[in-house]
Amino acid sequence: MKLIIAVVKPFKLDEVREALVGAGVEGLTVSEVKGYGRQKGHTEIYRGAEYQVTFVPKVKLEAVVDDAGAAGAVEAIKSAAGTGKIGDGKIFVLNVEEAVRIRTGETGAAAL
Amino acid sequence: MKLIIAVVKPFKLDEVREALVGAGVEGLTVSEVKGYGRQKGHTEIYRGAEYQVTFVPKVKLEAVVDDAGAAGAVEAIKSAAGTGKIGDGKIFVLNVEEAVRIRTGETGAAAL
Amino acid sequence: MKLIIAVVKPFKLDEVREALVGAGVEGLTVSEVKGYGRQKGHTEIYRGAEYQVTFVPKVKLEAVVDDAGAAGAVEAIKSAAGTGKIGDGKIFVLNVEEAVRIRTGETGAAAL
Amino acid sequence: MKLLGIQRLAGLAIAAMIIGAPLAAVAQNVTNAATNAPAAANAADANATNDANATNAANATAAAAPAGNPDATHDYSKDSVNSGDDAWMLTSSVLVLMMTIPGLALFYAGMVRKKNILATIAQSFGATAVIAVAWMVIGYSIAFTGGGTTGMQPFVGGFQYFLLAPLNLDINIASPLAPTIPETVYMFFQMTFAIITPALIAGALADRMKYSAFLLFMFFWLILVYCPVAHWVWGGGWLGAKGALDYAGGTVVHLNAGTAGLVAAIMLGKRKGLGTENFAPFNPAYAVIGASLLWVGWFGFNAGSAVEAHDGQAGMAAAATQIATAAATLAWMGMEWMIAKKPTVIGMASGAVAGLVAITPASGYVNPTGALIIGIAAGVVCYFAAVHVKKMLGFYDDALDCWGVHGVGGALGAIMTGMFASNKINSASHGWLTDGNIGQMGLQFLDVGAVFLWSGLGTFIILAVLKYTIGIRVSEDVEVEGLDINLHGEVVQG
Amino acid sequence: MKLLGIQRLAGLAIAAMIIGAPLAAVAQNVTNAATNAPAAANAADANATNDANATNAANATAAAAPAGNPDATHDYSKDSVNSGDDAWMLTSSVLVLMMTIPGLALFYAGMVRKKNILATIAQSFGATAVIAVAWMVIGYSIAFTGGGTTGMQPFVGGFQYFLLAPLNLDINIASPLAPTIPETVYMFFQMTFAIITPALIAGALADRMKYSAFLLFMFFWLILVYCPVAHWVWGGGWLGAKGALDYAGGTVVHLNAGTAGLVAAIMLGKRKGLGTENFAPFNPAYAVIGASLLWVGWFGFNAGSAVEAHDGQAGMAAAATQIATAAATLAWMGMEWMIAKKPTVIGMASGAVAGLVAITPASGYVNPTGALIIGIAAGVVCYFAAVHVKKMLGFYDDALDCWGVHGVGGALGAIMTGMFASNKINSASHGWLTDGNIGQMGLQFLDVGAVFLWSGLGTFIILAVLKYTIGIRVSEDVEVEGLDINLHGEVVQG
Amino acid sequence: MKLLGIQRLAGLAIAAMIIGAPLAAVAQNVTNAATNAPAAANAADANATNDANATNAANATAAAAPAGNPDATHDYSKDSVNSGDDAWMLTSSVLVLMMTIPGLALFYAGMVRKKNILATIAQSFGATAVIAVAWMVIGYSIAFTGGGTTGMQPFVGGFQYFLLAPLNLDINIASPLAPTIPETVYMFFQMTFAIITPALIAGALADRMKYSAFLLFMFFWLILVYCPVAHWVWGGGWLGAKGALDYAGGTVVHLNAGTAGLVAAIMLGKRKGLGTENFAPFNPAYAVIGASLLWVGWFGFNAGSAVEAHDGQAGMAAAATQIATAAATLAWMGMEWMIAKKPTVIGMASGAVAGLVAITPASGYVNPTGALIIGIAAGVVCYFAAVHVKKMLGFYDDALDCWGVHGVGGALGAIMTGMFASNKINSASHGWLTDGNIGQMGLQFLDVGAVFLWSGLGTFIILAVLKYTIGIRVSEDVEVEGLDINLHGEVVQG
Ligand SMILES: Nc1ncnc2c1ncn2[C@@H]1O[C@H](COP(=O)(O)OP(=O)(O)O)[C@@H](O)[C@H]1O
Ligand SMILES: Nc1ncnc2c1ncn2[C@@H]1O[C@H](COP(=O)(O)OP(=O)(O)O)[C@@H](O)[C@H]1O
Ligand SMILES: Nc1ncnc2c1ncn2[C@@H]1O[C@H](COP(=O)(O)OP(=O)(O)O)[C@@H](O)[C@H]1O
Repeated sequence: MKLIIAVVKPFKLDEVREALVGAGVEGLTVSEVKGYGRQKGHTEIYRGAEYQVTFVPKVKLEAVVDDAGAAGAVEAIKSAAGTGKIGDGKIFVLNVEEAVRIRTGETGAAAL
Repeated sequence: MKLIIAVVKPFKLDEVREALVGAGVEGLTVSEVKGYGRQKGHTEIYRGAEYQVTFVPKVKLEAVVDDAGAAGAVEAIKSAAGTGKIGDGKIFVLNVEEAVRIRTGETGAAAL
Repeated sequence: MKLIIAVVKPFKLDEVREALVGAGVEGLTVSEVKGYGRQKGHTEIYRGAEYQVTFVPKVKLEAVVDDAGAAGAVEAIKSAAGTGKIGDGKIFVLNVEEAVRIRTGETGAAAL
Repeated sequence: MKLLGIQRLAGLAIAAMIIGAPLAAVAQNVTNAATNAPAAANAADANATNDANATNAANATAAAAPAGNPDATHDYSKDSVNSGDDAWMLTSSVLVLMMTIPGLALFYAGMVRKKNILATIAQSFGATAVIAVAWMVIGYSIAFTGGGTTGMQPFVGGFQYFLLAPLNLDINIASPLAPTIPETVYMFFQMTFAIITPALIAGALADRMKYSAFLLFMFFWLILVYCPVAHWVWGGGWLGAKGALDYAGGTVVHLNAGTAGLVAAIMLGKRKGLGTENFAPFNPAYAVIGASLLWVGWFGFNAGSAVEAHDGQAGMAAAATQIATAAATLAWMGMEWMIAKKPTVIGMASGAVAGLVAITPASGYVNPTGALIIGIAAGVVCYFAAVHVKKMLGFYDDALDCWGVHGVGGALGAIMTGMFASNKINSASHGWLTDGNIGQMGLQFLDVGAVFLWSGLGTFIILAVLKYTIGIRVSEDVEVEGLDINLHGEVVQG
Repeated sequence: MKLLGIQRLAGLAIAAMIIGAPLAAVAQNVTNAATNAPAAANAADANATNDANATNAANATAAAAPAGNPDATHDYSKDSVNSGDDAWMLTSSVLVLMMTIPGLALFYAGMVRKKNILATIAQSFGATAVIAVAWMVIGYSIAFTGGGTTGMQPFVGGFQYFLLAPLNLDINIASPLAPTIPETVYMFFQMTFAIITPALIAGALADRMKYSAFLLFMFFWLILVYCPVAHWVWGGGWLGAKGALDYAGGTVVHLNAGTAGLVAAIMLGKRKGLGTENFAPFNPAYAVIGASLLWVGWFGFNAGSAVEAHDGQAGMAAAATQIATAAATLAWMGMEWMIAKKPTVIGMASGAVAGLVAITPASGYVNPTGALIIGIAAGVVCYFAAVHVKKMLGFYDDALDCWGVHGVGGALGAIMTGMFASNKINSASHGWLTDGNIGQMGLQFLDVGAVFLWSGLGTFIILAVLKYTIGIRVSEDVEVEGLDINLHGEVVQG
Repeated sequence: MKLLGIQRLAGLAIAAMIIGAPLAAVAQNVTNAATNAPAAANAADANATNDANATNAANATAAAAPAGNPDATHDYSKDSVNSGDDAWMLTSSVLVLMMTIPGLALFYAGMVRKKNILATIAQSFGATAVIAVAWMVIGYSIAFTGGGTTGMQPFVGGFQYFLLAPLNLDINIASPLAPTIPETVYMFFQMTFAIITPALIAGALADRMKYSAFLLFMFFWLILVYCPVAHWVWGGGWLGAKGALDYAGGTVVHLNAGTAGLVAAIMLGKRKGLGTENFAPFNPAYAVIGASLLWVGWFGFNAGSAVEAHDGQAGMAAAATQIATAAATLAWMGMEWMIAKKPTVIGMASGAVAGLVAITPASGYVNPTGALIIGIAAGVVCYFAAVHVKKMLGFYDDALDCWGVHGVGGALGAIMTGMFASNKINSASHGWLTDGNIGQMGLQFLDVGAVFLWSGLGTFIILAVLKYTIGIRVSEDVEVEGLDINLHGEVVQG
C-alpha cells in the first residue's frame, strides 16, 4: 500500500476529495497546515508596520491506497488541485507496510 | 524503526495514549485532523438551510517505535481506540530510516 | 528522496526554517501539534483545581529533500532547534518513492 | 420519538400563543368595565400594603408619596410622573436586562468547553424570551399586585393584571410600590429581575440539560417559585410585612436561584468526565467580559431598587455596590493567590460576582464601611464554598457554581444585612451591630430559611415531573459530542 | 491602479475635511448675524409644523409645551430644560449608538465566515464615522429643520443648520420637535438613528463589497435617501402631516434600509460559492451577543422616541418593545424547531431582531396585548421571509437578511400599527381594530409604499453610479481569499 | 522564592483589609462626633473653593446653586436633589465604569498575541478592584475634599473623608463641587475616572509586566500621582484656580496616563522579539469592540462632566464628543489608507480613541465646529505619533500606544481647548481664536507642563522602587511562553 500525501490550496479541498473518491479512494485524513515555498505569504499590517507572513495556509491530505490505486489517485489529485498558479502544491508517495481498521481488525488493503 | 500513524476518535485520545505508554512507547505526537470515510459528518443548520459537513473531527497520533515494539503498539491502539462503531479509525505502519533526538544528538532507537 | 519530519519547540520555527533554507531546502510544510514525551505539560488552574495538561505544544515540519540533501537538512534542524533543554524534539527520516509538483507535473527531485 | 415530543411541545407553545393573543385582545375589552372594581380594590390593598410593611424599602419610598389618597398613586395625571425617577428607572431596567443578555450569557459561556458555548448562551437568551412573555401574561400579576394582610394576600398576588389588562386601558397609572413612575416602567423593571433569577440557575445545569426541558423548567419555576417569593418580600406579602430586609434580592433573587441550582445539580447528576477530563474553559475572556457587564449592569439592579432618583438612596446603594464588589474581587484573588499560587481571571470574575451578590440585599441599608466588610467576607466565603467545600462534599456537580456564589453569597449578604443595616442610611432599617437591633437578625434568618425551603421544594417537584415525563438530561453521546451541534445544529468554529 | 484610485478618494476626503473645517470656523462668525433671521423664520415654521402634523408623536409631545410662544421652544433660558427628559434622551442616544457599535457590528460579524469578520465590523464602524460627520455638516439640517406646508418644506429641510451653525452660537436653544431638551441632544439622538439605518444595509452586502465604495454609498444614501424620508415623517414633512404613524422608524429606518439592502443585493450579485460551499458562520456567539446589545439598546430607540420621560409614553413604549421582542424570539424559535428540527441560536437572535423591528413603528401607540400579537406575527412572518421565501425566489443573495428581517419586519410593523394603535395609549393615534379608524390603514400603506419606492430608486441610482465609476464589488480572488486580509491587511487568527 | 514573595504580598494585602475594615467600623462611631467640626470646616473650604476657581466648569455649576448658604450644599433635605441630574450622573458613572471593564480590557486584549490575552484583561479588571477600594479608603479624600487657597489646600486634599467617614453618617450631603446630586454619586462618578486613568497605563506595559508589581503600581500611582493632579485641577487646587481649562480630563486623565506609560515603557524595556517576530494581534475584533464600548461609555465621561443635566452643557459636550470622534476616525483611516495603502480596523479604532481623548478637555467649552477641527487634528497627529514617530525615535516600546494616543492626544486636546473654547458655549471659558483670549494658551501650556512633569517624576520613582524590590518584569521564559499560563494558569484555547 502507498501513503499519498498531498499539500494543496485550501479552497481546492472539496474538489480534490471528490476527485479521489471518483478514483476509488474510500477515505482520507485532512489537516490544516502552513506551507513555505515559492509562493510567498501575505502582508499583514499592524500600526502601519507591514509584516510579511512567511507561511501560506494550505491543507494536507493523507490517503492510503493499495499499490494498484496509487497512480490513479495521484492523477486525480493533480488534475483537481491544479490552477496553474504558483503554490498549487505537491504530492508525495510513501510506502506503507501495514494498515489496520480498528473497528474490525481487518488488515492490509481490506482495511482501507 | 517504524512510524505508527493512528487516526482515532478525539475522545479516545487519552485512553490510547495510556495504552501506548503501557506498551512501552515513550513519546508521541498528536494533531487534530478532519477525516473522511464511511462515517458521515454532522448536519449544520444555518438560516434553516441544512448543510451536511463532509468531514468528521479526528485526532492523528504519530509514534515512532523500534521494530520490536511495533506489533505491541498496534495492538495497544486497536484495543484502546475501538468502540465497534463506524469511524473508529485506522492504523498505518511505515518504515523509518533514521531518528534523531535533537537535544542529545542520539540517533536510532536510542533517540526515541 | 527523503521525507524529513521534525517535531520542535514552537518558538524555534523561524530559526529552523531559515536553517533549512540555508541548507538548500526549497519548501516545507508545517503543522501545529501536541507532543507527549519526557517534557511534561503545564498546569492549568480552574476553580482552584489544578489540572496537569499531558501534552506540550510543538510544531511539526515536513520537508522532502533529495537523498543527497538529507544529511545536511538533518544537521541544519539539529543545530537550529537545539536548546539543550528537555523537549527539544525529534527528527525522523522516511523514504519517499515519488514526488509531484502539481502546477507543472514535474516529478522526482525536480518537483521539490 | 423524543424529537417529535420536542416539536409537539414547541408546536403547542406557539399555537397557544397564536390563539391566546387575539383572545386576549378580546378579553381586554371585556376587562375594560370589569377592572374598575378590582382597580379600586387594588387601590385599597395598596394602602393596606403601605401600612403593612412600611419597613420595606420600596414602600418606604411609596410612603413618601401622598399616601392618604389612593388616586394619587392610582390614576394621577401624567404630570405627576417624576421625569428624573422615570429616566433612572428606564435606565435601570435596561441595565438589568443587559445583565442577562449578554452579561450572564457570556459569563457562563466563558466557563464551559468549546462544544457547549452556544448551548450555554442559548439558555440565557431563551430564558429571557420565555420569562418575558410569561411575566406579561400572568407573572407580574401574581407577584406584584394584590398584596396585603387578608386571605391569600400575604402569600400570592391576584389575577387582575392578567395580560396586564389595566395597562391596556390607561397609560397613566402607577403601582403603589412605585408611585413616581408609570406602572409600565415598574412592571418592566421587575420583569428584568424575574428574567435573570431563573436564568442564573443555568450555571448549575451546564453541559448536560435538554433544551426543551430547560425552557419548560424556566417557565414553571418562574410561576411556582419566583413569583410567590417576590410577592412575600416585595409585593406586599408576609416577609416584607414582618420587616425582613432585602433591598435588591439577596434572598428573592440569589439565594432563591442558588438553592434551585443546588437541587437541580443533584437531580441532573454529574457531568460525564468530571474529575478525569480537563474541563478548563475554552475562552475565559468571555467570562471576564460577562462578569464586567454583570458588574456594570448591577447598578441598575441595586441602585435601581431605590425605584427613584430624587433623594440619596440610589446613590448610596450604588456606592455600596461598587465598594463591596471591588473588595470581594480582591479577597477572592488573594485567597486564590495564596492557596493555588496564581490569581486566575475566572477567580477575579467570580469574586466580583460574589461581592455583587452579597451586597445586593444590603445596598441601600448599609454605609460604605459596612459595604467594604460585606465585600471582603463575600470574597473569602464564596471562594471556599465554590472551590473547597464543593470538592469536599463532592456529591453535587454545581458546574459553574450557581449555589457556591449565588446561594451562599445571597444568604451571607442577607444575614450581614441584619448586622450592618444602618438607620442613618435608610430610616426603614435598623441593624444589629449598627443600631443594636438584634431582632433584625431573626427576621433575616427567617427570610433565608423560608426562601431556601420554598425554592428547594419547588425546584424538586418541577424537575421531578419533567424528569419522568420528557426527561431532563441529554443522552451520553450528545453530552460527549457537545450540546451545540446536537441541540442547536451550530458550532463555534476554529 | 485601483489602489491608487482608492487612495486618491481617501486623500480627497481628508483634504476636503481639513480645508473645509477652518473655513467653517470662519463661516460661523459670518452666520452669526445671518442666522438671526432664519432662526425667526424657523420658529415660524415650527408652529406651522406643530399644527401641520399634530398627529405626529414627537409633535404631540411638542404640543404639550407652551405652543403659542415660539420663544418658549426657541430660545428659552436653560432653566426650562427638563433635567429628567435631558437625562433620558442623553441615555437613549448612547443606547442607540451602542446598537451600531458594537451591537450591529457583532450581530453581522457573527454570521459571516472567518475570513470576513473584520471587514464586516469595519463596515459598521466606518459607517458610524462617515455618517456622524455628514450629519453634523448637513444631514441634520435637511432632515429635521424647515418642516412645514409651503414650498419644498413638506419634502426636504433647509440649510440654515449647515455645520449646525445655530448651535455654534447659542447653547440654549431647543428644536420645536423636542421642546424640553437642548437641541444638541435632539440632534445627537437623531444622529444615532441616521447612523444605524444605513449601517443596517451592510447585512445585504456582506462578503463582497469594496470598502471604498461602501463608505461612499453610506454617505450618498444618507443624504439622498435617509434625510428626505426622515423629513417626510418626523421632520415636519408631508407623511407626518397626513397622519401616518411611525413611532420610532418602522418605515423610516427599517423598511428604508431593508429595501436598500434588497436592491443592493441584486446589484452586487450573489456571493461566490453560495449553495455549494458551507457558509456556516465562524462564531455564532458573536451574533447572539450582538443581538443582545441590539435588544438592550433598542429601548433608547423606541422608548427614546418619546423624546421625554415626564409622562407614561416612554414607559409604555419600553414595555411594548420588551413584550414583542420576547414573543418574536419564541415564535421564530418555534417555527425553526418544528420545521428544521433544531432551534438555532442565530434563529433566536434573528427572531429577537425581527420583533424589535416590527414593534418599532408601533411602540408608543399600541398596548401590551397589541405588542404581544405584533411580536408573534413578526417572528413567524420574518422567519418565512428570511429562510423560505428567499430560497424560493432565489434571485437575490440578501446575505444576512437585511430585507427579510428589516424590510419585511418594518413593513409588517407599520401595517400592524394601523391595526392596533390605540388612543388609550397615545391620544394622537387611532387604529383600525382598536378604535375602528380603518382610514389609518390607508395612511400606513401609503407610508410603506412611498418609502419603498424612494429607497429602492435612490439606492439603485447611487449604486449604479458607483458601479460604473469606481466599481462596487471586489475581485474574485479577494472574495475567495477573504476581505479581511485583502481590504484591511488584518486577520482573526487561530 | 519569588512566588512566596508574591503570596506574602497578597497575604498582607488581604490581612490588612480584613483587619482594617472592622477597625473602620469602630472608627466610624468615633468620627461620628468628630466629623461635625471638619464638616463645618469643609463647608468653609467649599465657599473658598467656589470663589477660588469660579472658572472651573464643575464649580461654574456649583455656583449655580444657592452659593451663599453652605448648608444648602452641605446638609440639605433630600428634596433638593435634582432627580434628573441624579439619574444622569448615576448613568454617567456606570458608563465610565463600562469604559474600563469591559471596554478598555477588550481594546487592549485585541491588540496582543494569543498568549497574553487573559493577562491583559486581568490588568484592567484587577486595577478596577484595587483602585475602587483605595479610592474609598483615602483617594477621594485627598483628591476632592479640602480644596482652597490656604496652606496645602491648593496642592492636596484633606483626610476627613478617610473611609468616606461623613458618608457613613449622613446620606443627605452633597459636595460643593456637585451641589444638585448626593455626594455618594459624585464620589462614585469620580471613582470611575480614578479607575480608568491608571488602567490606561497598562497599554504601555503589555506583554511583560509582573502582575503583583502591576497591582502595586496601580495603587501607588493612584495615591501619589492621580489624586494630587485631580485635586489641582478639579478638587479646588491651584491649576483650576488659575483658570486652566480641562473639562473632562485631557491632562488629568490622558496626558497623565500617557506620560506614565511613556516612562514605564522605557523602564520596563522592549518586548522580546520586537521587530523580528510577528506581533500581529490575535483577534483585532476585540479591539474594535473595546473601542466601540469606549466610544459609547465616553459620553458618561464628557457629558457626565457637566455634573448635571438641567441645562445645555451636557448636551453640547455630548455633541462635541461624537463629532470629534467620528472626524478623528476618518482622519486616521485616511492617513493609513494613503500611507499604508489599507485602512485597518485597529487603525479606525485607534483613531476613534484619539478623537475621544483630544475632545475630552474641550468638550463643554467648544462648539460643534471646533470639535470637528479638534477631531481631525487628533486623528492625523496621533497617527503619526503612534506609528511613525515611535518608530523613528525607537528608544521606547509603548506597546499599545498609551503615550502615542493618550499622552499626545491629551496634550493636543488641552492646547486646542485654549484655541477653541468659546464663551458662547460655556460662560466660564474664553478661548484664543474664538474669544481672542490668548492668555488662555499660557494656562493650557502650564497645565500640560505641570502634569507632564509630576506624572513623569512620580511614575519613575514608584517603578524604580518596585524594580529594585520585587522586580517589575517577568522572566524571559515566561515572556516567551506567555503571561496567561504563567501568571494566571489559564489560556484562551483553540
Ligand atoms: N520540499 C517540500 N517538502 C514539503 N512540502 C513542500 C515542499 N515544497 C513545497 N512544499 C509545500 O507545497 C506548497 C506549495 O509549494 P510552492 O513552492 O509554494 O508552489 P509550487 O508547488 O507551485 O512550486 C508549499 O507551501 C509547501 O506547503
Ligand atoms: N484510506 C485512508 N487513508 C487515510 N485515512 C483514512 C483512510 N480511510 C479512513 N481514514 C481515516 O479513518 C477515519 C475512519 O474511517 P471510516 O471509514 O469513517 O470508519 P472505519 O475506520 O470504522 O471504517 C476517517 O475519518 C479518516 O480520517
Ligand atoms: N517516539 C516518538 N514518536 C513521535 N514523536 C515523539 C516521540 N518521542 C517524542 N516525540 C515528540 O518529540 C517531543 C519532544 O520529546 P521529549 O521526550 O519531550 O523531549 P526530548 O526530545 O528532548 O527527549 C514530544 O513532545 C513529542 O512531540
